[in-house]
Amino acid sequence: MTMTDQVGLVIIATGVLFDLLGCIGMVRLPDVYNRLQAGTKCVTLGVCLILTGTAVMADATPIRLKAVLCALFVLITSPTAAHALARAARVSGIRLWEKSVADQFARSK
Amino acid sequence: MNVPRPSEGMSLIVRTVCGWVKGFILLYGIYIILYGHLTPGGGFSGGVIAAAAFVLILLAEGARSAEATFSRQAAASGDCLGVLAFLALALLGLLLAGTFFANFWTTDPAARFTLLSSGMIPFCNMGIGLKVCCSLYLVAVVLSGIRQLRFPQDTKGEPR
Amino acid sequence: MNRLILFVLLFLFWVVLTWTAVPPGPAYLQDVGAGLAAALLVTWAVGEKSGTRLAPWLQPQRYAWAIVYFFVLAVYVIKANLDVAYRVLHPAMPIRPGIVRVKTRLRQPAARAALGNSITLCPGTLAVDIHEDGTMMVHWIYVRSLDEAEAGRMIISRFEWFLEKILE
Amino acid sequence: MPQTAFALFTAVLLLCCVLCLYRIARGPTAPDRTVGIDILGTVVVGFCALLSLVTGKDYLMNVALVWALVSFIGTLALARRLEWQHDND
Repeated sequence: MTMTDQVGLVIIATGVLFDLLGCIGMVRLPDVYNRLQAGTKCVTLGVCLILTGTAVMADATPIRLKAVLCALFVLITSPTAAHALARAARVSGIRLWEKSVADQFARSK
Repeated sequence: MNVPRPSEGMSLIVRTVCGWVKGFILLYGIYIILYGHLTPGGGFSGGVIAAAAFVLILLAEGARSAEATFSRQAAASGDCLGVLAFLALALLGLLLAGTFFANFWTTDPAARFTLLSSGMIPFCNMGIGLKVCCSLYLVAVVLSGIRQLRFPQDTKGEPR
Repeated sequence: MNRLILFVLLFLFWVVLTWTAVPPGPAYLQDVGAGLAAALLVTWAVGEKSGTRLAPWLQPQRYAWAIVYFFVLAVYVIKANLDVAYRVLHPAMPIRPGIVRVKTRLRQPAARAALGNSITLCPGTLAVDIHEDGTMMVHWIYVRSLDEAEAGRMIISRFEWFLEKILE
Repeated sequence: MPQTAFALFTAVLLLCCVLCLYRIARGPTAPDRTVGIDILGTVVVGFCALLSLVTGKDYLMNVALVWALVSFIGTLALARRLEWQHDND
């Protein structure tokens, strides 16, 4: 087991750990917006770390390049999907958690 | 309340990100179609991905922008053209090599694992890909409930 | 101009996709030719005629700032994850959520989209909506200020400064 | 040693999938379920990457890319449907 393999394993382990944290947050937190926060942040970073670890550990160049491309794609699209979902939820009238302190939402146009 | 129409898009962030990624998705679909004989994939899956690019435009930028990018007329023509190209290749096989779907353009066996190493298969894949892309886009258009948006030749007033 | 930029980027993407494990031989010319044709087709199909100017793409300092921004963002993302981990694993769940309103001074759609995605990834905030005049609705997991200017200072100022240099 | 580590990673990712499925099955409102679907799609991308690393096949990275893409478009479609459903009622 070489040095790069060890580094890659550590990166992948961190990513998997963050994935798990995000999923726990998605189950524990009280309303859609909080769940979206925990889920999106942790799972995006987790998957990007898994893909980076794959790029570090893989022995074939195509796998590395595609892993980097995939990480970039997830990094761009995952927050966008979260934003679209949050907006759709708020527009369709899902209330915030009852202990929320503010709701200054106003619809555009 | 201001009712959004299907012809409008989603919020600014989604529209901008869609503008960034749509070309790459379409190119990725074409890559899957062209390399169908070397890697898993091929006409159908590549066509689905290419259609996904147009469906993304339909969702994020709205029906009007989708119509300007890829009109339903063009999609219908492409649909037919894909099938006809596929059939024409099959009939050419019948004419030139004696069997329906015969691979009449044989290439050098030494040049394996390159783009032009399998005769007519990539061209068949292109036909299937065009067909699948256009059909799935039309399916998405019909399902998205923008039937109110009329074809140019039968519209009387401003399209909804 | 817009189409030229798109074409170059698409062709680079194609080269990355068709990268082979072995050094490319003469058959690689087929791949390059197919890539040129496909990139042309895609540029024709989805490229927009107007919009982007070429000049900003040729200023190297923007790329330098983009790289710096990437690392700054990485630090914030890791902080955000530790923050979420703390809030999720704490038995009492110290959250105080709410949707607050902030105002950005960025004008370009690309800069606004990048700002929205950045604040979705940074600690405790999630972009919910953005209006024409630059008003953003942000869901904040632990609201510390309801004032528009102060919340703006806490949430978006740190990114605005970079994005103005990169994308405006 | 790497084999054990990969088995462990797979187990943890499966646990993540189960948590997402719990949210999809339980979630009181439609957006809750959609959040579950979105996160599940992103987790599966990581799964594909691990699989590609273990087997050394580069086409599994294609699967990961396509999965990320389709999950994104699916989430957008669901979000858009939620918006319309409210407005057309």
